[in-house]
Amino acid sequence: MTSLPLILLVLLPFAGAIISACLPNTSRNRPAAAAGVFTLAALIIAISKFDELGAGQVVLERYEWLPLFGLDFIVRMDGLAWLFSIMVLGIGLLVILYARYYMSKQDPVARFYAYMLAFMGSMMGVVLSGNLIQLVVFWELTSLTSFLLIGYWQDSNDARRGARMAFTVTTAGGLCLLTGVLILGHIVGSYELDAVLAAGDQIRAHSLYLPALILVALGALTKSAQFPFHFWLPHAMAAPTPVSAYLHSATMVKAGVFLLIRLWPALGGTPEWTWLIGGAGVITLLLGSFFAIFQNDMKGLLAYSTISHLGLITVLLGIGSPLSVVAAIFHVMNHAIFKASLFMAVGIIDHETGTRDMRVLRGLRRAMPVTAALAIVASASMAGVPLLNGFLSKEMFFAETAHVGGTEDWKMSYAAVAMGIFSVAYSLRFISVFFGQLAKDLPQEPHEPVRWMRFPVECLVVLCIAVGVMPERVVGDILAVASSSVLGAAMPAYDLAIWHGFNLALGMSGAALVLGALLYWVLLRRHDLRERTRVPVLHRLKGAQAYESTMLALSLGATWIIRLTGTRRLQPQLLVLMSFMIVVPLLLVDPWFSLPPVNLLNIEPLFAVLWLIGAACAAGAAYKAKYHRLAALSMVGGTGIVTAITFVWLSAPDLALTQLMVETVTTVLILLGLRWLPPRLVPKVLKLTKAPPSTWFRRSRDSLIAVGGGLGIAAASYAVLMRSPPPSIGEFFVLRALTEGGGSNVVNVLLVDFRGFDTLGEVTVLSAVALTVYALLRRFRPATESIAIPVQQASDVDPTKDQAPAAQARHGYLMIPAVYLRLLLPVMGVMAAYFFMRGHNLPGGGFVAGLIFATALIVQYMVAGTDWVESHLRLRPHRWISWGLFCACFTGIGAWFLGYPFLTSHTAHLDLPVLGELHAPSAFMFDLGVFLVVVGSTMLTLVALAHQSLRSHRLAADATRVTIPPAKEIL
Amino acid sequence: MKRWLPHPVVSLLLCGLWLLLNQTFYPGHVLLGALLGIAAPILTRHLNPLGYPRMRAPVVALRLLGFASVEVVRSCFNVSRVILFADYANLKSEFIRVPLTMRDEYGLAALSCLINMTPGTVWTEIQPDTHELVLHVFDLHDAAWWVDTIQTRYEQPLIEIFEKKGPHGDPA
Amino acid sequence: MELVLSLAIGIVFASGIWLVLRPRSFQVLCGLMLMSYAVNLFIFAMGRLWIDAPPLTPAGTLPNPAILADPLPQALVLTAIVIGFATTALYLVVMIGSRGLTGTDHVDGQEPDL
Amino acid sequence: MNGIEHLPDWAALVVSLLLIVGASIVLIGALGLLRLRTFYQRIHGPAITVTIGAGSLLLASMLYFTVAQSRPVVHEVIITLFILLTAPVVSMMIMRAAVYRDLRARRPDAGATAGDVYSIVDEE
Amino acid sequence: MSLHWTQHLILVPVILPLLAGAALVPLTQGWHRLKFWLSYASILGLVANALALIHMTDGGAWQDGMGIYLAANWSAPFGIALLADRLSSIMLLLTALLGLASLHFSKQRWGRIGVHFHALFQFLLMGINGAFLTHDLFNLFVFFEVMLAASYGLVLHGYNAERIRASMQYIAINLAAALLFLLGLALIYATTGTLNMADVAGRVPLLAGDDLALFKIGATMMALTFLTKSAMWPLGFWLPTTYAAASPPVAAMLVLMTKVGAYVVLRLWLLIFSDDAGAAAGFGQDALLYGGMATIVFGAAGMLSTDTAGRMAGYAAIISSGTLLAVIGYGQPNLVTAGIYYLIGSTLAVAAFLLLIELIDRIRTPRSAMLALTMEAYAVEDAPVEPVGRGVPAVMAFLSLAFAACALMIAGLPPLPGFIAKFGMFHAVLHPQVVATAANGVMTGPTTIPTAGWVLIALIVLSGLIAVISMMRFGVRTFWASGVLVPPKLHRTEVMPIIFLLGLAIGMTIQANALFGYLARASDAIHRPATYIGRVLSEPTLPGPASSPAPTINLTPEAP
Amino acid sequence: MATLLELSIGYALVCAMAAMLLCAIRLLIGPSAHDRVLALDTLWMCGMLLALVLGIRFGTQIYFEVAMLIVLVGFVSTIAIAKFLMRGEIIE
Ligand code: NA
Ligand code: NA
Repeated sequence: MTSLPLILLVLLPFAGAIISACLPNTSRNRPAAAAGVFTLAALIIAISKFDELGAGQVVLERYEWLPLFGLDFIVRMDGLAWLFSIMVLGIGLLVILYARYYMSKQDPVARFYAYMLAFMGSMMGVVLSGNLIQLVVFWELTSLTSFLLIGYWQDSNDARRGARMAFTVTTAGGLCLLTGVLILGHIVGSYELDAVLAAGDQIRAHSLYLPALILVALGALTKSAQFPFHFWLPHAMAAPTPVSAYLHSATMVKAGVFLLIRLWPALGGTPEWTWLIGGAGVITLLLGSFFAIFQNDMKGLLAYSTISHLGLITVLLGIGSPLSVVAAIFHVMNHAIFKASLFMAVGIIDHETGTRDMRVLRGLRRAMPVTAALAIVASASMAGVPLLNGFLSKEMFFAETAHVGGTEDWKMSYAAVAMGIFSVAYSLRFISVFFGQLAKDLPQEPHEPVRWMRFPVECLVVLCIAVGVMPERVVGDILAVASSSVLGAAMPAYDLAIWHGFNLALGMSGAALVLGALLYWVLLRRHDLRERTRVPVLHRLKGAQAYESTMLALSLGATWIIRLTGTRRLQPQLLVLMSFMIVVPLLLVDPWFSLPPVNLLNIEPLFAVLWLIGAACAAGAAYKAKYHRLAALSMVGGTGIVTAITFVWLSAPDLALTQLMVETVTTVLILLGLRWLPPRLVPKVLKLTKAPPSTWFRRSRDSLIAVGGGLGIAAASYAVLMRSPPPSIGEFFVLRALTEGGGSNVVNVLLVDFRGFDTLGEVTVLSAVALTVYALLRRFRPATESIAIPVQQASDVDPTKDQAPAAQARHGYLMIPAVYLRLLLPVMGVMAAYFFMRGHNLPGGGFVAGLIFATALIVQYMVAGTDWVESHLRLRPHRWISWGLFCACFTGIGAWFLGYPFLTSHTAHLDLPVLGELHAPSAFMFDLGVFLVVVGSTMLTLVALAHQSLRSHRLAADATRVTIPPAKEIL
Repeated sequence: MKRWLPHPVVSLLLCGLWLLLNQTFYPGHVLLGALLGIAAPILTRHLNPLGYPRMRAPVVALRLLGFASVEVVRSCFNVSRVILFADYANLKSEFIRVPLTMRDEYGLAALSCLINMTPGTVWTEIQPDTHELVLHVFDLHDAAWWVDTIQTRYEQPLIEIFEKKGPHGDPA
Repeated sequence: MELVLSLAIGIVFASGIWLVLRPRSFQVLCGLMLMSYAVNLFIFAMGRLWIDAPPLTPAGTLPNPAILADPLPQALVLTAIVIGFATTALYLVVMIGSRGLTGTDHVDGQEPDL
Repeated sequence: MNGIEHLPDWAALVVSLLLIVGASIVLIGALGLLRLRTFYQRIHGPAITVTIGAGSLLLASMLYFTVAQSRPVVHEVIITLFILLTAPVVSMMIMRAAVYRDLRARRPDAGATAGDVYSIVDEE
Repeated sequence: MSLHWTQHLILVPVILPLLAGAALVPLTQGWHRLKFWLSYASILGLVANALALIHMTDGGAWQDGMGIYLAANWSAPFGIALLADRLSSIMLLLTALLGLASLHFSKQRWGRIGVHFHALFQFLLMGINGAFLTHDLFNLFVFFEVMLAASYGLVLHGYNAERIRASMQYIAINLAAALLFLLGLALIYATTGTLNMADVAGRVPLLAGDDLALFKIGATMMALTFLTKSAMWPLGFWLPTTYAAASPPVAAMLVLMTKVGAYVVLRLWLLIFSDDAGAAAGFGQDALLYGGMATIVFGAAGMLSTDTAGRMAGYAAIISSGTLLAVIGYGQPNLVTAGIYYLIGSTLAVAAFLLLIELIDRIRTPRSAMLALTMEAYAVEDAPVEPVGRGVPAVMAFLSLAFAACALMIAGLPPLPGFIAKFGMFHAVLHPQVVATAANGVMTGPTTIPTAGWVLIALIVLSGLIAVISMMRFGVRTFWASGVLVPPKLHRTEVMPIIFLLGLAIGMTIQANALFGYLARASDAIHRPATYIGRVLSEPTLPGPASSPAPTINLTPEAP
Repeated sequence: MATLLELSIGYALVCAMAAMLLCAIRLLIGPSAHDRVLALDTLWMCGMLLALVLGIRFGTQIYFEVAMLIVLVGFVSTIAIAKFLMRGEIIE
């Protein structure tokens, strides 16, 4: 048995969880059995490990995890871990048994047990973690699994709310803990528990001690439901009672105090520690016990009582003397025992009577005597009645509080006694349900529960008594081993006896008992304790509400931030981008570049005039684009031709050709699209003459940015142009284009050879865009106003009104133009071939040729209409694209077969009889691919657009000629 | 022959265009030009339902071209003079109607080319119901003169060239 | 020449920025077109300005980079023009698609709240 | 400037003449486009640009290169051909568009009704 | 002498999808089955290829873990060089795997509606892969455009008003950004005279004065483009809208595209503005750091402010982008290692979440969503009778488990890789002196951590908390909203990709050490720019049809 | 004579440029859409002639190609706009 690895303690519960989760929803016994078996197995292993821990020994298993960060997965068991393991597994086993009878038939228990065991496994992970990061991992897992457990009855709003609250608080705490642990790791240089525990002095001396302490404390206090984070715990009572019995007695909330005990050697013993931990503990202990008195729900009472008892443990740890640590560990144990049994008792009452409301419940002793006896004993232990375990640790607590303030400061002792009084009072209130006449109007007829449902309670109560009567024999060794594993050499001498003689602690205990009973009596008789719905004085302290408001405020705040610093509109985004373009270089670049002096004599007047035109057109387009689209389009075209002329002037004929072609095709494209835009009326027509101030502001702002951007780019280009160029790779291309690229047009050789890879991407862009356009337009739906036949065509003035497009070309006004334009088709085809063939040596190439070809075709569409052209010519643009891409790709891949990289150009030299030597460069094939793609893409785009008119004509014909009042033609 | 070279003149012209473009008589280019010249009309024949014109009466055509050239130059200087010196307020720019008898599309196209290339006149349209040409004249002095000139000097020769003997080309 | 071209690029770019910041999709389209002119000219200018020096190296001559324009920016501009053409087409189609589906030509696909 | 110095005088003279005439006509045409009163007058301005203006310049170019390169350079003919094929269509399309736009917009002073070929129908 | 065939593997990620796309273009909708399998085969090929590349780069087959492919056989600064190293290889693998999942997901529905989904998808892959591989600035621009052009089409896929509104924004912003890219590129060429990244890096130290200023401006312009793509605040407002609008498989791919921007920044900045860069060293690092931090804040606020799953995923992606940018700006090699790990994990998580959203939406009928909201707002108790747990059908169990896994990964909670990534980053910030090279990173004594480090840690922790709070809020409203849930019908092809992605994430956790080791080597390499400069520029071409063995140019030829 | 030729080339350039400027002014001031189309078409034509003269000035044929292309396709956008003005859509 001893040879079994420790890691099984962690793995077994998880394995059980998985098995349980896989069982069907309807099964009831099998999940419970599985859970029980796995837990029992783990428990037996855990118990068997006790012998190895005898004299402050530590059992350690190391598994490789993240060696890069010096992180091993360490399963580490010492006395403290053993004690907690037993609690987690032992009480877990009892709860599993109990839950088998508690959960109703409708509940899908497989899921319940799966959550339960997953939680158990996480708890075991926390307890057995040998390094702090691993601890945090399991810590967060307990938050997660407890969230699932609390929210198990997901239909209930309370359950959802409670689960969320618990999860948020404990996860937040967990993240604090993570940060704190990181700092500890930073200070110590290791995350391993042993190293951290050994480096206590180093930690406490470090400048980061306080942040680390606060962060770790936040983690522990949230988990243990300490003030001001206590509020989640009562809301977690929406969970099924077995969950409460488990989470809030032995496990979840104990994880917090476990952590404090665990890290006490590393962090404890400073005034900061005392103030922080002790302070929180004292407040919690008083508040919890006070609130508990005034609860009407039995579980609520237990919840606040739990808060208070955890406060007690926290205070003990805050005091931080070795003896108080021992007391804390002892109380952890005792509290787990009596609180678990109490929760289960409440569950039984709830289960058998259908209610937990103490205002309703009465005289249950008559209906369920055994349960009543058990519950009374357990609550007596909770109240600190002698001969029960609760008394022992509470007395140690009183002794410590008396000790801590010395002879002057009694505040702590007063607080302790007050807590004792309150706990007696609420314990009395708790047991009051068993006395008096049996209530009549209960939802169910109460009776004793089934045998095995009560069994866990009986076990625990027996333990209460056993520990209470003979503490040294029952838990002496355990406590000693656990305490010594924390305290090490500082282990104090103590005596676990029922009787220590008449001393101060005993006096405090007695006073608490008497005064507590008195307080209960007074409250009951004088203050209608049973009828109270809220806690006196302190009812304003609503943690849960504060939590909800905080969450709401966070949400609202976030929304506010997003509204303030974000936008969903396009204009502000472009505004940001454009202003960043100006501002960011101004901020980042230092020193700034200098501008060479302007020499006006260097200005070439003709070129200046050329750009006077270009700039005027650009500005004009900017001015006109809103209300006069066609004018703006023409002016953009003006800038375009000036650009083209600039290119040809400045030695870039290829660019000029391309620019011209693109200009033409773009114009056609936009004209095809313009028809679908709504008419926009000038403000004069709408009689809106004055723009509001906001408009003026916007315009000034935008023009400022426009001017800034323009100046910036002008300055940058001037600065570059006036500098001598750096040694550039450009020269290489000039030297090699002919000799090695096989073409005298360097730009073209660049495109198809040196940088053919770019061109391949470029044609892919074209293809992708064409496909997108096609896909989009297939499902295009015009706005209702634009379905109507254009004003121009509906007008009676024009005799063409009722002519079909083909008829217009046959004998309508297009008859004569058609003659010209049809003659042009073969001519343009030859021109396309010309520009294609010469591209490698002179300006031209596949792109320009493709556009010329496409233009020639689109002109035919303009002449005779879509229907006519397509009935006379089957152009399959998709195939053009596909073949083009293949052609380009395979030309590139062809080089592989010759042992060269993709796209390496080869030239076939053919010696033909009449024609002489012919050079057939592979680049030619590549360019052919470009040509095909360009034709295919352009045609696909243009034709897809053109088809929309056709469709809308059909629509308009169907829709009995929608006639929208002709507002105004677009100028 | 007819099947592979349906439009020899057009093919020849296109081949000529090719050689002119490449400014060479290199045999490879001649071959390529010939190929293009033959292929282009065949490939585009479906989109050209009228086919290609058969021009007759080359002498008439040359005479017409000569007359038109003189007219173009003359009109050009007239228009320039008007633009530079005339009093725009008294400029009489008007549309006139010219009844036409010619129906052949190529003939009409040639007419439109002549008219539009002559500064001072712009072809607007042929009114479908009356088959009258609507013309805009920049500086109109005598509408009748224009009607007469166009009908006799332009239309008649064009009818001779394009319309005299039966149909032309092969409609698709 | 340098000064003129720089100023020209600046003005065209500024017009483009102004338009890009406007609310109507057609304005944005024009703006993008103008901006791409400016950017293309800008890239082109990075190879400095050369007159009567197109980067052609006919057979039989010794290519001399010192007297020919830098071909690389030209090649880049060429690719940029093509890509700009494609994206303009796309924007146009999305623009009319948006107008069809949303009923407005506002860039946000909905009229601003007034 | 390549080769200008080597051009024979007669050729230089003729080329200069053609250039001067053609360029002047081009300018005059554009002036007409700017200065004339109505659109229907303005459309006649560019007409001289594309005929005599372009013709002279094309001739000049042809002559210049033929002489300068001592071989027949006649590919300017292509441009001429294209002009012949496109310029008439352009003018008639613009003209017709203008006429019917003005008629539809009922602009009596635009000039479309001059000569009483076209008339503006009043709306009922 | 000829090219070893393995060299061609570097090219395959670009060429294979291109060929597949070309084959897909002419296929009509009737062939959707064939289309799918063609597409699928291509992606499987990409996965295999990426694995092979990882093997080549990390297995010592290639010197310095770098494979260089000289397209068209032109030596480096002149032609276009593709470079596969550990970093690009892992990104290629991520792309292929994500593509596999997205494509698989689209089999049932999205691949069939509309046309050309598959072709555009392949082009998208080509663009992304090309952007990861290329070592040439202009070629990078081209591949960005390929990627964007395809993504425009894909975002519009399944055409509706919302998508087209989003596309308007997405396209306009990206077009404007592309112009900035070109401006920056032009300035870089104007000042350095080259486009090859390694060559640029080699020439930067020689820059001074005005040239340096202009170069920096150029770099800034380019950075603005990349940062727009990676959605740095305030340049990334387009992102949540676009994510929420796009169809799930497309949105999943968009997640990766966002990372491409950050990837390029990482690559370029480490190469060009390294410590060897003289006066330009470390340029803009602070801006990245603070920008990244602001982005985290913005993303976190966004997550908290929204109820829409799609937007939430968008903001999650923004948080992860911000984190990544801040990590790059922080400028510490071992932090970069963790950053890349984080990149991979968060990409998988957000992508899985985006795929999941569609399935979740099927249970979240408008009515149930409304009811869940009102119940919460008015604290309506909807189960007056004895609370009873509800049996969870397998479908719901799957959805909720998958959701929980996504939430944990996005929030960076244990035990999924989100946590390990975050821990790795914290660890790195807190242990600046440890260079994560060896498999056994020994921690040494404490050093002072700059305030920025603490702030970064705090922001990452808080953003994680906020992420988990909002994800939980969403999850509770979705899965625990009572009574109105109808377990939806899920198709196996829709479930598998999600399981696959989550499985990958879990695999990342299990193999964390191996992966971290790999990434540490990758990060180590990209922190040695000199190696890149040396290797790329000295990669020999093949003697042969096009180029002579060693290009020695006489820059001043005799005047004719 | 060479001087005369140079001068006349200069004159031709100035004239062509001035013509472009005048066209641009018409393009800007309109007033009607057809005015603008006409101006744009003439602008293209003048640009073509400018290229031609530049060709003479620099003695290269490169400019010729551009001029040729301007003539060949310049008309397309013009008739497209004209048709748009006439019919409201350019492909029916
Ligand atoms: Na080419
Ligand atoms: Na005329």
